[in-house]
Amino acid sequence: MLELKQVTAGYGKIDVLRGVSLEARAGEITALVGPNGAGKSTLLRSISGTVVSAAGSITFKGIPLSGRPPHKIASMGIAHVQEGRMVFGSMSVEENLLMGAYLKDRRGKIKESMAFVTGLFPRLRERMRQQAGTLSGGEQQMLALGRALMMRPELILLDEPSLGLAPLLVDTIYSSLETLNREGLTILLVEQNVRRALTYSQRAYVLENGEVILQGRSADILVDSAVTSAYLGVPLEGEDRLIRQSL
Amino acid sequence: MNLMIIENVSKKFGGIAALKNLDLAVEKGRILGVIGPNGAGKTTLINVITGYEKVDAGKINYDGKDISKLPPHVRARHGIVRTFQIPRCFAGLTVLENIMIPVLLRHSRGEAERRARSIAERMLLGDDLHKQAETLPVGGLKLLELARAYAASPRILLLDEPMGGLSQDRMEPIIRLIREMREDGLTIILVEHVMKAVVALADILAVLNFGERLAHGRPCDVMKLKAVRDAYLGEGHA
Amino acid sequence: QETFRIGAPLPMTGAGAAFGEKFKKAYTMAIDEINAKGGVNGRKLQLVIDDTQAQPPLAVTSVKKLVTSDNVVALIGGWASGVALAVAPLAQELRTPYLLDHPALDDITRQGNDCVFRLQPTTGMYSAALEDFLINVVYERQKKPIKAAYLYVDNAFGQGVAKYGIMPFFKEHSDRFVLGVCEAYSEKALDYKPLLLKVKNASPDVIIFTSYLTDGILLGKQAKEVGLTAKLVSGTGAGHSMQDIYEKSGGAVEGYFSSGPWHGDVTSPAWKKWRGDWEAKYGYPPGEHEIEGYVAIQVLARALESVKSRDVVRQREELRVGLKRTTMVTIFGPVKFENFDGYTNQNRAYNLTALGQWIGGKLYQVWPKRVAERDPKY
Amino acid sequence: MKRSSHRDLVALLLCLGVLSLLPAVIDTRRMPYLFDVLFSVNVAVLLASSWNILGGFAGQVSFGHAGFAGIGAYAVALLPHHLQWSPWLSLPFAGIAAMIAAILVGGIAFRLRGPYFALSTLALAEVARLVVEGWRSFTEGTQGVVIQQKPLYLFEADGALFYITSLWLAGIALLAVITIGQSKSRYFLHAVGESEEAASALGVDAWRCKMSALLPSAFLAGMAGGILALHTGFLDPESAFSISRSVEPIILTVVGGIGTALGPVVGAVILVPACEFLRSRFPTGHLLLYGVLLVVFMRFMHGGILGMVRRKRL
Amino acid sequence: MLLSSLVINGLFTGLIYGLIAVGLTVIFGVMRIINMSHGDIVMLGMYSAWILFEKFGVSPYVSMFLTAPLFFLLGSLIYEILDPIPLKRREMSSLIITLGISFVLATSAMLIFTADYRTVTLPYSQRVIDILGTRLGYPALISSAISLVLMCLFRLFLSRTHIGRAIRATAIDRTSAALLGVNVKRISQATFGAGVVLAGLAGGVLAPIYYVYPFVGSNFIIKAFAVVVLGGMESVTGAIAGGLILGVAEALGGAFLEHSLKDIIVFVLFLGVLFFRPTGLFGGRERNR
Ligand SMILES: Nc1ncnc2c1ncn2[C@@H]1O[C@H](COP(=O)(O)OP(=O)(O)OP(=O)(O)O)[C@@H](O)[C@H]1O
Ligand SMILES: Nc1ncnc2c1ncn2[C@@H]1O[C@H](COP(=O)(O)OP(=O)(O)OP(=O)(O)O)[C@@H](O)[C@H]1O
Ligand SMILES: [Mg+2]
Ligand SMILES: [Mg+2]
Repeated sequence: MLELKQVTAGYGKIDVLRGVSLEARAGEITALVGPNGAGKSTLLRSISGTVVSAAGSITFKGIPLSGRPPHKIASMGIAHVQEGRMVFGSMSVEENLLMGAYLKDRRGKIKESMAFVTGLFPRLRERMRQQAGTLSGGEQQMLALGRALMMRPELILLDEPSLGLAPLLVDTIYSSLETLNREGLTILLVEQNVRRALTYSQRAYVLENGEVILQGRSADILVDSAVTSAYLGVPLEGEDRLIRQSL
Repeated sequence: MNLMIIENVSKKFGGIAALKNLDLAVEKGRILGVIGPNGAGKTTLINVITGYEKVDAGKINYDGKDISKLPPHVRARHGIVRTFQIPRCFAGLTVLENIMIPVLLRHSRGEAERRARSIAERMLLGDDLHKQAETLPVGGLKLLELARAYAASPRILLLDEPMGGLSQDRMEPIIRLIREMREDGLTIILVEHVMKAVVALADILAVLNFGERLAHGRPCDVMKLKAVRDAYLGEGHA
Repeated sequence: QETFRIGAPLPMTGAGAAFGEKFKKAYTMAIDEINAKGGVNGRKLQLVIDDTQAQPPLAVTSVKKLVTSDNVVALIGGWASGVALAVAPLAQELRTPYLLDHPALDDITRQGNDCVFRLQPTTGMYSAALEDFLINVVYERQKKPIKAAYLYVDNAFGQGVAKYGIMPFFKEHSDRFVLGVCEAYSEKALDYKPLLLKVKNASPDVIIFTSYLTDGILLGKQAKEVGLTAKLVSGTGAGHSMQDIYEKSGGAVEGYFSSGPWHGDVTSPAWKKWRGDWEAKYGYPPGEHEIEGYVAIQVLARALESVKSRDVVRQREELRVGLKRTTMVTIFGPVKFENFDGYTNQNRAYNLTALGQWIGGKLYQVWPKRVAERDPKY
Repeated sequence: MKRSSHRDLVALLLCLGVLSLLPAVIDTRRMPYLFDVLFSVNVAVLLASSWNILGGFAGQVSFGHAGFAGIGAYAVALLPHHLQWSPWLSLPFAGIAAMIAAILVGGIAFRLRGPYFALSTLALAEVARLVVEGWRSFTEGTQGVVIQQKPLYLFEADGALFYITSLWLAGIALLAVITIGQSKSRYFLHAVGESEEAASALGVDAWRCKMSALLPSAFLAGMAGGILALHTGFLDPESAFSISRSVEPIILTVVGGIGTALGPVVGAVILVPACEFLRSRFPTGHLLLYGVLLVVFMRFMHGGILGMVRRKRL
Repeated sequence: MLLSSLVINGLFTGLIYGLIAVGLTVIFGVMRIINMSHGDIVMLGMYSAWILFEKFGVSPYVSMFLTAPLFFLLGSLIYEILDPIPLKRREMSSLIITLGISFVLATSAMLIFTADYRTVTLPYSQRVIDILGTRLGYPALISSAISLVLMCLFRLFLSRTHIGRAIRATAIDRTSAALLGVNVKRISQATFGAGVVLAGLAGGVLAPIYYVYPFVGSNFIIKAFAVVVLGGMESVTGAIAGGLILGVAEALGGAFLEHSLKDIIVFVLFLGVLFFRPTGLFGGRERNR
């Protein structure tokens, strides 16, 4: 569905991505992991058009995306949830959600989308009239995600969706993502919680220093011991025991 | 000995009670972990302790004195230093300059630069010293937030989700670093959703829910509680 | 030099630009006429305008440029009193004759500057005819103390009329007149109704305004709107004696009086001819500014006749002496610069003011009796 | 850093010294207009640098510098008016009066951020103007005050004296800018300008920090207003507090390069004579040309002249 | 009696202040551009009303809507100048650019229309209506009513329509808005156009009750700023409230203080409000996190 070939992109003169090729297949969840500063967010940005790629090609359903402004790309059915919860702070929660349905052909289904999103995040329903900027960090994250779902996208780019969310809620979100995915939503997921990302995705890419150093089926990568130690981290002393005790 | 005692603190926003008659205490040289569902009032707690929000009722005792009337910068000078959940770097300054700001309050420029450099090294920011802060990725910003707060010579450090967004290769050294800080006598209040870090760091754990204290005690005890699991952890959290 | 250059620091841009434009037209017309007749002593006159934006600090720079870089033989105009207050001492310092044709604040010719001349009456004189009318007609008819209200624009001109004209009058005649509401108002307000309501509330017999044009228009319109009436409403020249105030207020000032400088004998053939020439050239009837500007150039031209030397510094001194000696009669009335009552080089002949009244869209001179075109409607 | 600060200082003094000799070379009496324009440039540098301290270094964009300049001007005008002093002697009081006003302003306006701050300073300047207009018995109101330009001791109050005084005042302003630019407080100012919350979380007293920029800024603006009033010889509220006096330093600084010590100088040296040239050449149309100049300039050089010439931070 | 008259009168004038300020609010709120040429655009609005009235006898209350597209075009053109400037620089650069535009507009008007003062005198200019014992002229009444309607409509437009919400969203965060499918450049341009149209309309309602000359813009710019800040930038409701407060404060101040000092009341009130609500009456507040 989405295909990147040898994409080079960056800010000013500095290239952050250096010849990245990647594919997100229709109906799949594709995970993108890697250390801080690897260029994961930059990659998502170059897909959604907020960073202009310098070389290479990006195609969505066979249509080239390079050179298109972000709003055009959005109207093709690609939603991008940025890192850092960029909600419209001085607008109400409801208005934020309605903004998700800004595109003309999405406006017809506002009611259903709204019901779906508030079903997913009941907290948002309680806070419909609250100013988005006064929500707690996690609430804002829910709103950002909900707003993107209001777009009814075909492909959603998620930049660390679990950041700042309580564990219980992370579970909820991931199971909803799974459901959505089963209903046909294609997902490209950037996540620091590598174990979780690999568990829920079908395919995964590991990005380091702007290059793809590893790719394959998520399940395979999850059991690769080299990757496990580098990206999942060795358990800290006592950690295992504590966690086991607490469960 | 308790360094910070929060007594019966309440804070309302319109109809929403962000904190309700909250009692908490942190012992000197210990790490108090604070967890709780989103919107439970954790950030609000940090805001009232550091003076960014006024309490509606209750007392905040620090080192034997009530500080609830002092403005934020005075509290900071008394050693109560925080980080922000959403990083607030000085966008136009470099990483090094960002860290130098609090040091400059006490030292000459040369000395400040020296100290800032060494802090940056310890906080894994050594390669980014001369980058403009606004160009840092999320992970870098989190580190910068922490480094800057540490540079302000805190006696008690209030960390609002310092680990969120950090990759594994950084989280582990940072956890180690925070432990070292505690060993140097620093008191820490750690608000965090990354359970791995909470478990690894907290001496005492407090769980907030709807602005109230749901549980309090040793992490392993607290995390076993059904109420905590239902409200916060869920089942497969690790 | 083959020409006599005359420097005019004027507001060509900014809020006073309308006035700068009026004087520019007046000067140009007079100079063109003089030059068409061969100039003065065979030398043509040339006008050099510099924009002051009616800001004294800019005017100072302007004048220095006009005097030292453009080598003007005289300065003229200035429009606003504030600017003239800054220009006058500078003209004195640079020993360049400065002929004021409009700035009216008394203080300008009271500083003993022998290079500064003023053609027109001072603010203190504007209300003379009105005062005369108030005592001899209004009071005589009523025979009991008369309640008055006075509103004046808060700038140098308004303050001048208030301080040297209206207020001393009411103080002196406090047995016959009671001045109730007496206020300065800001010139650029959108809404004067609160002020007018306050006046209405005091129900005075006599209302006096000292206004420019725009504020005068709004005051007239809005007085109608709030239903403010009195036995006598009068302006003191400036805005209230300009044709525009009648037309642009939609006739709201019908019946208003206006006490101001005598604009010459408006019935004389010379005046009528000039008025015709002006309308032919510019397409609208001249008002006080146009007459003042036009006459000022004529006065300068007459005085320049006594200038013989070629060196501009000497010329200026000769011109100063020439102005001092000038006695002439213009369409605006007689001109002679005298020292009296603390004034220096002030045209005393203009100590004559007249009271006009707007009747049917025209300002008729109605008082004093000697110069009246018709009887006042009172 | 130490060495560079010495170098800047020496360069500045050298420039001032050389420029001070100008009246010895060119007779001011023969070319008062030239010296008037130079005086205007100096005052513009003074005012713009003063604005730059607050707007460029502390990130607090003020729309109210006319207020400080006006208060300074009135100090110069009223002290001699009421106490029969030499107006020259009252010149320092221009700065002091403005500084006193600044303490009041800071108390009110520093609660506000960004455009709210900017526009509240505009309002404060208006309040100052209205007070001066209303307090007639003390200030002569809208009628204005004439300032007798008595000579200063042995010197005559001529173009040379004004030129040199304004030159050195501008020099002092630059010195202040350079000092601040090379001191620690530069960092604090910048930090507070970017995020007050973050700065105070680290122990920086944002209010005092901003005040430490406002006070010198107000002092210098007061001096600018003072010397300008002295030069004009007449003062009225309309021109003393004219909004264009608030706007001019912003134009000069932004066009020259905001937040750089030389920005205001470059802006003033280019724009003031250009403006004067246009005004004297095209008495009616000059503002049109000036407007076009500004638009074209900023459209293509949005970083200011210095920003284009060299990309130097802070 | 006097008091009620003053208040009613102040409210009506306040509505006009509100309309003058709304355009400024919108442009500031969305673009973070302090449009220094706002007053001059009001001036153009007044001139166009005057011209159409003098030459073709069209009432300003009609012509203001006829010329609205031209003002939209003007606004879009001005935006074209500003658009290429990087966002970070825009705040200061746009200040200078719009100031330059202000000079250009005022001087052009002077060269075209001369510096003379002009007024529009409608056939019913002198007609007066009595509202609760307060006499109000027809033009003042109509102007205020139109202002109120326009502001309310615009407010509804911003809060109830998709485009309106997109305008506000763009104001807050351009990138996020773009990612939701908003063409931010077009929206910004349209918003600037709308702000300029509102200024032009303000000129239309002012024409019958005020006078116009090329530099008249400076007469209301400070007041307009005061209204914008008082209400809280970017809030239309705030602009309405700010205008009303200003109108009433002026009316009372003008009656109980000397008229020329009435503005002291206005500005002291203004500063007082800001002191307690640093982001204006209806301004948004960000929380600390
Ligand atoms: N606006 C910018 N200007 C210049 N450089 C930038 C900018 N944004 C990011 N970078 C640089 O690009 C590199 C990659 O950043 P990116 O945000 O894509 O990383 P990331 O993989 O998402 O990291 P994280 O996990 O911390 O979010 C970093 O080195 C960063 O410094
Ligand atoms: N200014 C405000 N106005 C209204 N509600 C507010 C305000 N500030 C906070 N709240 C509400 O108070 C509650 C507590 O917020 P707080 O930020 O303290 O939560 P938190 O525990 O830090 O959550 P998270 O883990 O998501 O960051 C939230 O429901 C939030 O919406
Ligand atoms: Mg990232
Ligand atoms: Mg929080």
